[in-house]
Amino acid sequence: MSGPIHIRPDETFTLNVGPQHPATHGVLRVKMEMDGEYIVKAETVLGYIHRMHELMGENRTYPQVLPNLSRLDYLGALGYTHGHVLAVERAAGIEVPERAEYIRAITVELNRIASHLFWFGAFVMDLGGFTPLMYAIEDREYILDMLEAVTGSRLTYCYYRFGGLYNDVDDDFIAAAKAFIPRMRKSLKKYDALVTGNIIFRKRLEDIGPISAEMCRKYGATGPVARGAGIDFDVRKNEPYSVYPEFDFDVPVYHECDSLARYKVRMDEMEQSLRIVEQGLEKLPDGPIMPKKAPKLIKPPAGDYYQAVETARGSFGIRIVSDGTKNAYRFKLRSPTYSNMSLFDEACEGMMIMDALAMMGSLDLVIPEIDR
Amino acid sequence: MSLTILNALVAVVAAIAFAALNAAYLVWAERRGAGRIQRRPGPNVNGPLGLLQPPADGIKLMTKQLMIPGGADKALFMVAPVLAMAPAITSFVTVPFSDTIVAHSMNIGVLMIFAFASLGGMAILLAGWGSRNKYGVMASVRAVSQNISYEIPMLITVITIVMMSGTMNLKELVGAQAGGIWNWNIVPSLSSPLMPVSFLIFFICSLAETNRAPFDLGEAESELVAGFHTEYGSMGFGLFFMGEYANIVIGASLITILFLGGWDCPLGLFPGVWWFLLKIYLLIFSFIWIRWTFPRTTIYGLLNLSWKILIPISLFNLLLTAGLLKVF
Amino acid sequence: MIKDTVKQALRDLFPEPEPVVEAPAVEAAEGEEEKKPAKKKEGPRVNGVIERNHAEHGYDIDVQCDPGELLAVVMILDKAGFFLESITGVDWIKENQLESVYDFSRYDFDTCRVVIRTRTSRSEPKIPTISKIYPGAGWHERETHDFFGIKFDGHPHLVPLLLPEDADFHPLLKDFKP
Amino acid sequence: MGTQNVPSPLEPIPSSVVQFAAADKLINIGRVNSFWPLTFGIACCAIEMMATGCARFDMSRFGAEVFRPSPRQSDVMIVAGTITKKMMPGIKVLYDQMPEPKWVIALGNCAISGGPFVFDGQYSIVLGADTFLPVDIYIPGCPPRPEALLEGILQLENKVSGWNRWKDPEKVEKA
Repeated sequence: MSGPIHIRPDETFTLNVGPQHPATHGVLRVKMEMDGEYIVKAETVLGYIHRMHELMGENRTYPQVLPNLSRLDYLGALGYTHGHVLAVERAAGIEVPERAEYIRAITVELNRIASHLFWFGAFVMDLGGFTPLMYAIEDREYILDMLEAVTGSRLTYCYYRFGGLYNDVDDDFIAAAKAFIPRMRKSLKKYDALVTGNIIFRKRLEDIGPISAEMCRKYGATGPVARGAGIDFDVRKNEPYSVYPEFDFDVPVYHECDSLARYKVRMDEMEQSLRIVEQGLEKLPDGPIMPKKAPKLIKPPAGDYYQAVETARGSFGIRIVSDGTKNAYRFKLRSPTYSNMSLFDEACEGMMIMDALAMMGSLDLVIPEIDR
Repeated sequence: MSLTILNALVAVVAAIAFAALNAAYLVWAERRGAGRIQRRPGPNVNGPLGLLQPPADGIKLMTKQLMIPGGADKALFMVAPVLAMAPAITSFVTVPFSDTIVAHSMNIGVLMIFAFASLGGMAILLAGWGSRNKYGVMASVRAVSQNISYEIPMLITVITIVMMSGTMNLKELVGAQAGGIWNWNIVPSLSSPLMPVSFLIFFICSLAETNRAPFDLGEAESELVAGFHTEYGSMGFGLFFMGEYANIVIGASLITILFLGGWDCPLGLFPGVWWFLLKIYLLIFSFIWIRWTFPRTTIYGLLNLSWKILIPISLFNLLLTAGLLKVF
Repeated sequence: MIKDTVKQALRDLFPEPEPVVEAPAVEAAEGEEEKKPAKKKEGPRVNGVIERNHAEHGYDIDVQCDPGELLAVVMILDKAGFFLESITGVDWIKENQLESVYDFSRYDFDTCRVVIRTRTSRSEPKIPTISKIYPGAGWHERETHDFFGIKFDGHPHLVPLLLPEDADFHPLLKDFKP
Repeated sequence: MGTQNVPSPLEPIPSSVVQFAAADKLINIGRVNSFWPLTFGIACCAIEMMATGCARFDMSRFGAEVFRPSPRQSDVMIVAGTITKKMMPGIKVLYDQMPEPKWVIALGNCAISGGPFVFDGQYSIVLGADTFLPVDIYIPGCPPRPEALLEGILQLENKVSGWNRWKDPEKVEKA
C-alpha cells in the first residue's frame, strides 16, 4: 500500500529526520521532502560521527590500529577485527595455528548472534513493541558475559593478534557456550511466537520497502539486505576464508525482497550461527594459539592486498596498500552498511514515513560504520 | 449553602480527587507492570515498592521550567493540555461507583460522557497545531483521524445497549443488569445474540480512543519523536500524561458499566463498590498488558480496521438487535 | 569460467601493448611472485590486464587504464553482472599522481574480483564518473572527492558527504596539515 | 567519578543568600528520583546506555528509565559517544531546548576528552563535551560498564540534592 496517490509538487515541506531521532539509532540525518505523510524525495546527510579511522590507519603501525576496528561497528566488533587480522596475515604471510582459527570462528559467530539480537530488539522497538527489546538484550547479556570472560571487554574487543589470539579459551567458556546454545534455541522459538507470529507485526512488514536484486547489485548491497532480495551471497561460502569450509551451515535466502524477508533472513542466520558454534566447540583442537615465530614488527611487502569478511551486516572489506614500512600507505575500509544505506534515498521515494522508517530499521544500520 | 449544593460540591471534588489520584498511581502501576512483563523490577527504590515514585515525578514535572516555543500560538498552546485533562475528569461526575455512591446521576449520563470524550480528540489537534512543530502537526492529524474514525463504532454499540435497556441513565443501566453474571450485557441474550462481539468492538475502540498501543499513532514515539506533545515541557506534558490515564479509567469504567454489570457481583450476592473497582483495575491491567506486547499498527491499517470492519459489524449488530427487540 | 571470459573481454580493450601475462597457473611458485614485483619496480605500470593469484592479493584480475577508457571497462563489467564493492583513492605523492581504485565482485559462486586502477595528475585531478552505470558509486565518488579532491565530472551532486558542507580541505592527501 | 570538588549544596555556601529551606530539599529529592534522560546516543556508549536501561541493569529502579525522545521533557542529557565538529552545533541546540533544571553526564572517554580518536591530524572531533556544555558528571571508560553509568546517576543525585540514597560503605566501616 505504498506509492503516492497524488503528489502536489508545490505543497511539500522538508522534514528533518534529524541527527537526533529515535528511529535512526545514532546520528544519521535524512532530509525528506514530504507531501503529507508521503516522502517525495529523501537525501541522506552523513558525517555526524566521522572520526577518520583511515587516517589513523596511516599514521599508526598495524598492531596500533587493532582497537580502532572494534569501534567501527561496536555491535559485531569481532567480525571487523577478524577482517583486519586476516588482511594483515595475508599481506605479511603469517601462519595461524588451527586452534586459534577455531576460537576465532566461534567468537565471531557468537558476536554475530549478539549483533542480530540487538538489531532484533531495536527493530521491533522501531515498530512500537518495547518488550522484545528487553528479552533480546537479556539473551545478549549472556553472550557478552561469555565474551567478556575471555576477551576482557563487553563491546569493543581487542582479542585477536596477528597470527593468533590474545589469550586462550578456558573450560568454563566452553561449558558456558555449550549451555547457552539450547537456551538460545528456546528463546528463538519464543521470539517467533511473540513477534513473527503476530499479525500486526506481519502487516507492518509485508511488501514494505521493496529492494529488488537489481537495485542491490546497482548499489553494491550485501549481507542480509541482499539475501532478503534473493541473492545467495555470503562471503563465508563464496570466498571461503579461515576455517569456515570445515563447518556445514546453510545460508538463508528469501525472495520476497521486502522488510519481512530481511527480518526472516537474520532470524534464520542466528540459528545457523548457533550450528557453527556447536560444531566449532566439538571440533576444537588443542595446540598453541600463537605461532612459534610470531613476527614482532609487521612489515608486509609492497603492493596492495584486499580481504573480504562476512560480518553481521554484510561483506566488510579491507584494502591495505603497503609500501614495505610498518605503517600502511593507504588503509581503506569497505563498510557494508555504507552501501546498504546508499540505496535508501532511491528506495524510499513515494513511501509513507512509517514504512520508510520500518525499512530503515530492516537495513540494520550502525552509523559510525557508515561515517568511519 | 443548602444541603444539595454542598452535597454536589463534595461529590464533584471527590470524583476529581479519585481521577487525579488514580492518574498518578496508574503511572506507577504501568511502570511496575511493564517491568514485570519485561523481566525487570521497575521503580522499587523510591519508597516501599517504589510507591513514592509518582510523587517524585509529580514534583519534578511541576518544578520544571514551562517553555513556550517561539512562534507557537500561545493561546492554543496553553489551552490544549487543560482541554485534554478537564473533560476526562469531569466525566467522572456521572460514573456510578455503587447504587449510593454517585456524584450526580443524570438522565443523559452516557451522552454527557461521549460528548466530553470527543473534546479529548480536539485537544490533541490544538496541541499539535499550537506547538508549531512539524512532528506535532503530523501526529495530531493522525490522532484526530483515529479518534473520529473510532468514535463511530463505539457510539453505535452504545446505541444498541441503550436501546436494549431503554435508558441513558448509567445507574439504571447497571440496575437493569443486576442479579448475577447471566444478566450482564456481555452475555448473549435472546434479544441480542451478538453481545460478546460488541464488547470486543467497544474494547478496541476504547483502546484507540485513549491513543494506547497498538494504536498509539498520536504519540508514535519511535517515528514522530514524541508525537503531539513534542513541544510540551513540564506540567504541560504532565497534564497530557494525567489526561491520558484519566481517559483510561473512564474507558474502563464505561466498559464495566455497559457490559460487566457495574457494581453487581458475579454471583448476585452482595453487590458493592469493591466489585466495581475490581473490574476497573482488571480492565486497566489488560490495557497495560496490551500496550507492552503489541507493536504499533500503520495509519492505513488502523483506518481500514475501523471503517471496513468495525463499523459494518456494529451496524449489523444494531439492526439485528433492533429487529429482535421487536420480536421478544 | 567467468574469469576467463571477462579477462578476454578486457584484453580486447587494450590491443596495443602486449599485456604482461603473469604465470596464469594458480599454483604460481612463491618465488615467482617475489620476482614479479621486483621487476615491476622500474618503469610505471603499463595499461593492461594482469591476472593475480587470489590467495596472495585477494583479487583475481587487475586492470590499469586511463580515465578515458574507464567507462568502457566498467560497461563490460556491468554487463557481466558485477557489483561495485568500493572506490579507493590513493595519493602517490612521489609520482605526483592521484590514483582511484575500483573494486568489483560477483554475487554468484564462481567469484572473480576485478580491480580497476586509473591515475590522474595531482595538480588538477579529473576522472569521469561511473554513477550513471552504478548509482551506488555516487556516495563512493563523493567520499573520494572529500578525501582527495578528485573531481568526478558528470557527477550529479558532488557535495562533501562526510566532511562538513563548507569543507575545502582534503585530509587524506599526504601533504595535508589540519 | 570525576566530580570536581564542588561544595555540596547542603553546607551553607558563604556567597549564596538563599538558605535551603525544607521545601527546596524536598523538591530536590523529588527531582533526583525521576531523572528522565534524553534519547541521544551517538556511538558505542549509547549501546551501554541502552543496556543500562534494559532488563539486567535496569535504570528504572531509580525512576530513570523513561527515555524521552524530545528534549522538552528530559532533564539529563547523557552525551554518549564521540562529538564531531559537524554534530557539535546540533548538541548545543538540543541542550538549549531542554528546560531548566538540566544536567549533563559525559559518558565515555570520547565525551570527556575525545578519547582514542585524538591524534595530531584529527580535524573532525571536538575534544570533550565540556568545551561547550557545562558537564556535571564524567564517567570514564571506553565504553564504561552499565554499573558505571548507574554509579554516575547516583553521584548526580548526590550532587544535585546532597541527599544520599544509601549510606556510603566506607564511611559506615569507619564509623
